[in-house]
Amino acid sequence: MISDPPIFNSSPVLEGTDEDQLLRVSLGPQHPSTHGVFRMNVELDGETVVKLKPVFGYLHRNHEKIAETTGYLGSMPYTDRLDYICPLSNNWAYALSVEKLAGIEVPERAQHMRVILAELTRLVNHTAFMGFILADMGAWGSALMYAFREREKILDLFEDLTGARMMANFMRFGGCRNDFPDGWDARLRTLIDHYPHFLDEMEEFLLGNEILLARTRDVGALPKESLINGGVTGPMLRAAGVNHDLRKADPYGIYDRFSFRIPLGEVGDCYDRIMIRFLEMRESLGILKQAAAALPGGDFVNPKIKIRNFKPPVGESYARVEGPKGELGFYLVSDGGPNPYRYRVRPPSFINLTLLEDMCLGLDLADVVIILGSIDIVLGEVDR
Amino acid sequence: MSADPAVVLESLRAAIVGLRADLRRNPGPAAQHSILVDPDHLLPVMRHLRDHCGFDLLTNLAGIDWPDPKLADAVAVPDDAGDAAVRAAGGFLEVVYHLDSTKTRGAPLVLRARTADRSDQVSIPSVVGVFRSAEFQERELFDLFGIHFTGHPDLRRILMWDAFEDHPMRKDYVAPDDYEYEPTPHGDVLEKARKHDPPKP
Amino acid sequence: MIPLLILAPLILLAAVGAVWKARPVHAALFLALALSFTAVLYLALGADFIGLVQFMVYVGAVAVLIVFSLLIIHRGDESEEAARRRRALPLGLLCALPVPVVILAAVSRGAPTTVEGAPVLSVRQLGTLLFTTHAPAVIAVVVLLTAVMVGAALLAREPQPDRRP
Amino acid sequence: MNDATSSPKPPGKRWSLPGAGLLKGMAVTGRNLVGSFFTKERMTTVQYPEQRAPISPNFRNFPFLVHDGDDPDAGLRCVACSICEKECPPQCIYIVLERDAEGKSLKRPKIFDIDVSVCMNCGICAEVCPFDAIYMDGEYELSTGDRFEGLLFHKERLAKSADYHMRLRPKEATQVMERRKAEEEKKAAAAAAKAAKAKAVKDADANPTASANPKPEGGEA
Amino acid sequence: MTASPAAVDAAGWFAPEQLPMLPQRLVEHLLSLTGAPEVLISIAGIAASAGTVLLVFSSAFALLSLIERKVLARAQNRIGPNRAGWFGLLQPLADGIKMLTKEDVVPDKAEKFLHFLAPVLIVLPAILALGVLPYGRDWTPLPLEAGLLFFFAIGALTELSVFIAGWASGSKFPMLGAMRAISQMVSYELPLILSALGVVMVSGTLSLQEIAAQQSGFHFGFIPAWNLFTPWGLVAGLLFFICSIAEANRSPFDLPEGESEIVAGHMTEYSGFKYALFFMGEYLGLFAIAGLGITLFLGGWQPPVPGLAYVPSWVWFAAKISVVIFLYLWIRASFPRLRIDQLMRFAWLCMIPMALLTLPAAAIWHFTGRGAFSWLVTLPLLLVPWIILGNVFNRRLAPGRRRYRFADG
Repeated sequence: MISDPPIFNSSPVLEGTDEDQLLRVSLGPQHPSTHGVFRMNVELDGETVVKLKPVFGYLHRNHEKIAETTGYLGSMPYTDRLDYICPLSNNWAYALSVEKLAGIEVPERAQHMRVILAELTRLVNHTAFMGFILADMGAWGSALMYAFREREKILDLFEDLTGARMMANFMRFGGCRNDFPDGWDARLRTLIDHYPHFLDEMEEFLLGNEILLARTRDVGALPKESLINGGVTGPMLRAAGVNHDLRKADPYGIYDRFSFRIPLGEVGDCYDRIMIRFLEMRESLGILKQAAAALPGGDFVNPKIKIRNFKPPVGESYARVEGPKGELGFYLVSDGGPNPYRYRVRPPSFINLTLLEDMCLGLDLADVVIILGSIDIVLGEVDR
Repeated sequence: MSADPAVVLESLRAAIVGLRADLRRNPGPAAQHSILVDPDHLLPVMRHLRDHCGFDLLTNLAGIDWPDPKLADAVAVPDDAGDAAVRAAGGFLEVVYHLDSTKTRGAPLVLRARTADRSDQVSIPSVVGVFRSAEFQERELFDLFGIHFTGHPDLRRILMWDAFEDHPMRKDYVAPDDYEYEPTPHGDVLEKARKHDPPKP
Repeated sequence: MIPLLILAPLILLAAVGAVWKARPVHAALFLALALSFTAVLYLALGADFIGLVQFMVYVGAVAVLIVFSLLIIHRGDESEEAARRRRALPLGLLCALPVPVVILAAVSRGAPTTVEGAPVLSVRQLGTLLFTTHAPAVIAVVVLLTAVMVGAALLAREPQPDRRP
Repeated sequence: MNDATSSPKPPGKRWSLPGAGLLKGMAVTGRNLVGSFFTKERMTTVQYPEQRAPISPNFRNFPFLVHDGDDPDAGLRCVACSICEKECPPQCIYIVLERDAEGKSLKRPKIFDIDVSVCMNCGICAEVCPFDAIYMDGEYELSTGDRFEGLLFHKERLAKSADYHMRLRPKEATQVMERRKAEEEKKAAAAAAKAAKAKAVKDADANPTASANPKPEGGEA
Repeated sequence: MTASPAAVDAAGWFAPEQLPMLPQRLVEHLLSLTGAPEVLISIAGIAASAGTVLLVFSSAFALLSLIERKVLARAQNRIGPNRAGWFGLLQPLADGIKMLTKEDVVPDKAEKFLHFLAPVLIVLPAILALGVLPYGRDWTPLPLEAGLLFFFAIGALTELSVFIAGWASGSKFPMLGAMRAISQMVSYELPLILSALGVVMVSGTLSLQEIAAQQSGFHFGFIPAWNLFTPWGLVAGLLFFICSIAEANRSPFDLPEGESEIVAGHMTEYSGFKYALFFMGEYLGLFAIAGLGITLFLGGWQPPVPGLAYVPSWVWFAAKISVVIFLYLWIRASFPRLRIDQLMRFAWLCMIPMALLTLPAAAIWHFTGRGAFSWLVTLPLLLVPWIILGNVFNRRLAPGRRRYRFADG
């Protein structure tokens, strides 16, 4: 029986601080390391954080209202703009939800293509994360440039396949928009073989570094129960040791055919989160190898589904995908018309921020930056 | 405990005496059936689900605005057996909860709670006391739908700026066109589009 | 003599500034200015070692620490500070009265104003002197200083609540 | 859950030379520093104005209208059916059908504007167009000084020849060409068949008794 | 500097070895021809030698700002500025013009005069400190008898100026930056001076020319007799190098302007040429501290290899200072930043004890005959505590090994 969590009292000022000595600082919305237009009203006693209030809404464009006045297909390019670092996993989550809503089944080749693209997106996201977390710590962009050099190779693959490096708009209801161009899966295999060199180089650069150990050990750790209760999902949750990965917990696509493992940490501080993302990258490479090997022939989209005035039957559906940042879900309610009646996005970055204040209380301003970096938020998804 | 609503409903009825809740069938092929719970019983139901039924992760809160209840009952079909808490003629606001479990595998459990009507009685008890993850999501529903969550520690607008009055996600929301207007033909493209398929009432 | 004529009024001005200024930080900076001018005075008189040590110790350490403590307690309402200063003026003048009297007495009795004949010591000789003939005095000072250091550290360490989770 | 307690590098091992991790970090930057002079694979910088990175054939930027033959106005494939205008998510296409004097549609767009400041080059218009009239362009140097007129592409600027499309995307263009040729033949065959049937009916009128047509002709294809 | 020598050995002036003194001698020679009074000639001579130092080091500052960006770029697989001029050589000029033409914004809550004074006070000590370093065999612009003491005395002024910059800007981030800067500089000045003390003890003098001169000669023919190649000198040199990074506010210790946390620290409210002055102060301070490090531990202008006598001495000084500066750039490209309390703990718990240890080690090394035997005695005395201290420090910081389990259930 978990006792009720410390109900969030609106001003949890730490004991032992007199009011007038506080320094009120607003970190953001225009700040070098808030990963976008995100603002935190921080009250500091000297260097220690006494109170931290996140402020959202700077990038809010009411994506869900736009979806209610656009057709099902028209919303697909908008899902690229949710978490613009991993557009293909957003597309897949939306396509999965519409397929469940309309009962469409997906041919074999498309399922394999989707797994390949989702795991490539996970590599892109975690590689960029390594670069950003080091830049937040002040390593002047060296790790950032190595990470982006490798990320560009994957984005070139996306550009050849979908037409755009990031704004893929590639999944359709029942499969994908077009097939692999010739020579694409050969280049995919060379990328998979070459990627571990980059991972070894980054691990050598990152994990033994005493300064990094000092900066990330025991910073922003929370017990397992309050993380689960706070709705945290994704690498942050697994870093605390909770075995909850949707690819295994609620299998979708054809993940149950591939053998891969879920890395779990122990303490759940920033160091574990970095380490978990490293191990996840290695697992993704394993999945990619198996999926690329088992890629069947056949059509890449379900031919029976027509693109224009697509009207799913009345009903609702909630489908979710294990995105690189956590559980990305789409809840659709259809009233039989061409536009969805209600279109709700379950944003992992937004909900992972619920416990930001609990992690930062009592730590320094420099730790707040690292903790925010380790949560890995993208403002397109937080503000929708 | 498996996420099948029927089984969960039985365990809830056993645990909470005089529970007003019924099973709602999802007509679409997704077949994700849900349990409609009366707002007064929401907190005990949530506490029971978290402590005894193992649903410890509240992943998603979705708000839906139902101006006409018939459409709501078309999407979440009440089976006649249950003592359907049939609404009066007016519309209402609805909150859909998706509860997941980190211990057992499977799809999430779907719960629904409905307000009395769309204008003044729009309050639903806040579940932040039971699931801390609902805190920001409830603030978002308050901001975009106007559903008032009683017992929420810090109910403020989260996405819109504080001076904003209306609730944008309501079906009858009219977007203010007070921003400066750029004279591009795009303007009449919007008019043309509005003629093609006018937004539903 | 010329450097003395130039530097003395400067030191006086800086000292008055240090006393007169309402804002504590300005006062501290004027104090640092006064001390650095005295260091320049030592250098002008050829005592290199003393001048550099004076500059290093006073401006480098004392002034910085005063300023640092001011930075920590950066709340300070300067408004009623000026009023208090008005009331203290007569008392201050009264105490300052004997100083010009002593100076005038010394100058009228023809105290030597020049400085020749003072032994010019090189750093090496100074070092050997300090650690041979005056060794016990140096050791006493060292012990005293360490005691003061340890005392200050203990006093400053008010029980900080360890806030690390 | 098998607890394979293995981790690639046991960080914080029992006795480590302090500072060794830092030196390893410097070794990595050093290797990159030296490597950047030798292994070309590390240096990915493209000096833009002088060198240009080749765009991939599948790259899509703003759309363009395809016209057969060389006269952009006559050979335009677009029949102003405005399906793309309805399907475009941000509503940035604006089509006005050209009608002749007494209002009969000439199956040609009088005005075809794309507001490029709104278009997000998602490619849905190219996907839903049944007449292969609109495809995504590969040209990306479109900067202009004027925010309103400069970013509003009219029909003249959008129209490009079919062989430009062939040069831009050879594989896709050839498929389109074959499909159009196949339709041409089918339509020609249908027209021929219809013409033959009309001739046959005419013959029948000329000599009604000669050959009563055994079975009434179905609607033409 | 002696009065102007007779014209006959004027040929000597142009020898490569005497090149740095050339401007001073020319000015003095010309003035003496015009028959100006003696005092004026000596003042002009000093001004000329000061002018050479300023000219050389401001051009070196311009070059370093370009080379830093080039080296950082290459370490990150980029090319670095190559648009302005040939290979980017005009980039410093371009930066200078940009800085001059940028509008000089002064926040209204700032103390106007102090806000203006701070950048000047940052550049001043760096230039003064440059005057006292021995650049060649017999050329030191300001040959003081207590040169090292002068260097540290002037160095103490930078803390005051950083505080003025931070406090006078009036807004929050500079205040935080000033707090961090002072606490960092004060706590790293101590190990800096302590590690230099070993050299003073062994060479017995405070004058830098003496220290550099004493490090001549070679052991066993090829190891130069620099202070670095002694057991205590190795550790003291390393400590001095680390503390010099902290004094110059550079990479692992660039907390005062940690831009990912407090935007630009005490320099946030500055723009235009005042911002450029801050950078000039930082880079000249870097040259000064690197120059001092070379003089104390790497034998100033002593040649590293016995054979090359004809190479002028100041070339060796330039070569060594560029190697040390390259080390700074390399470190800047590869280390994240420390947190303020770790920084302080590292200074007080790790640097100062080690620095104190080098003093008895130097004494033991001196009294056991400075030969191979003394190596055997002093080296373990220094290395063992380093290992122990390092591991205790690491274990306290990074307790316990982390195990990661894999669940495929």
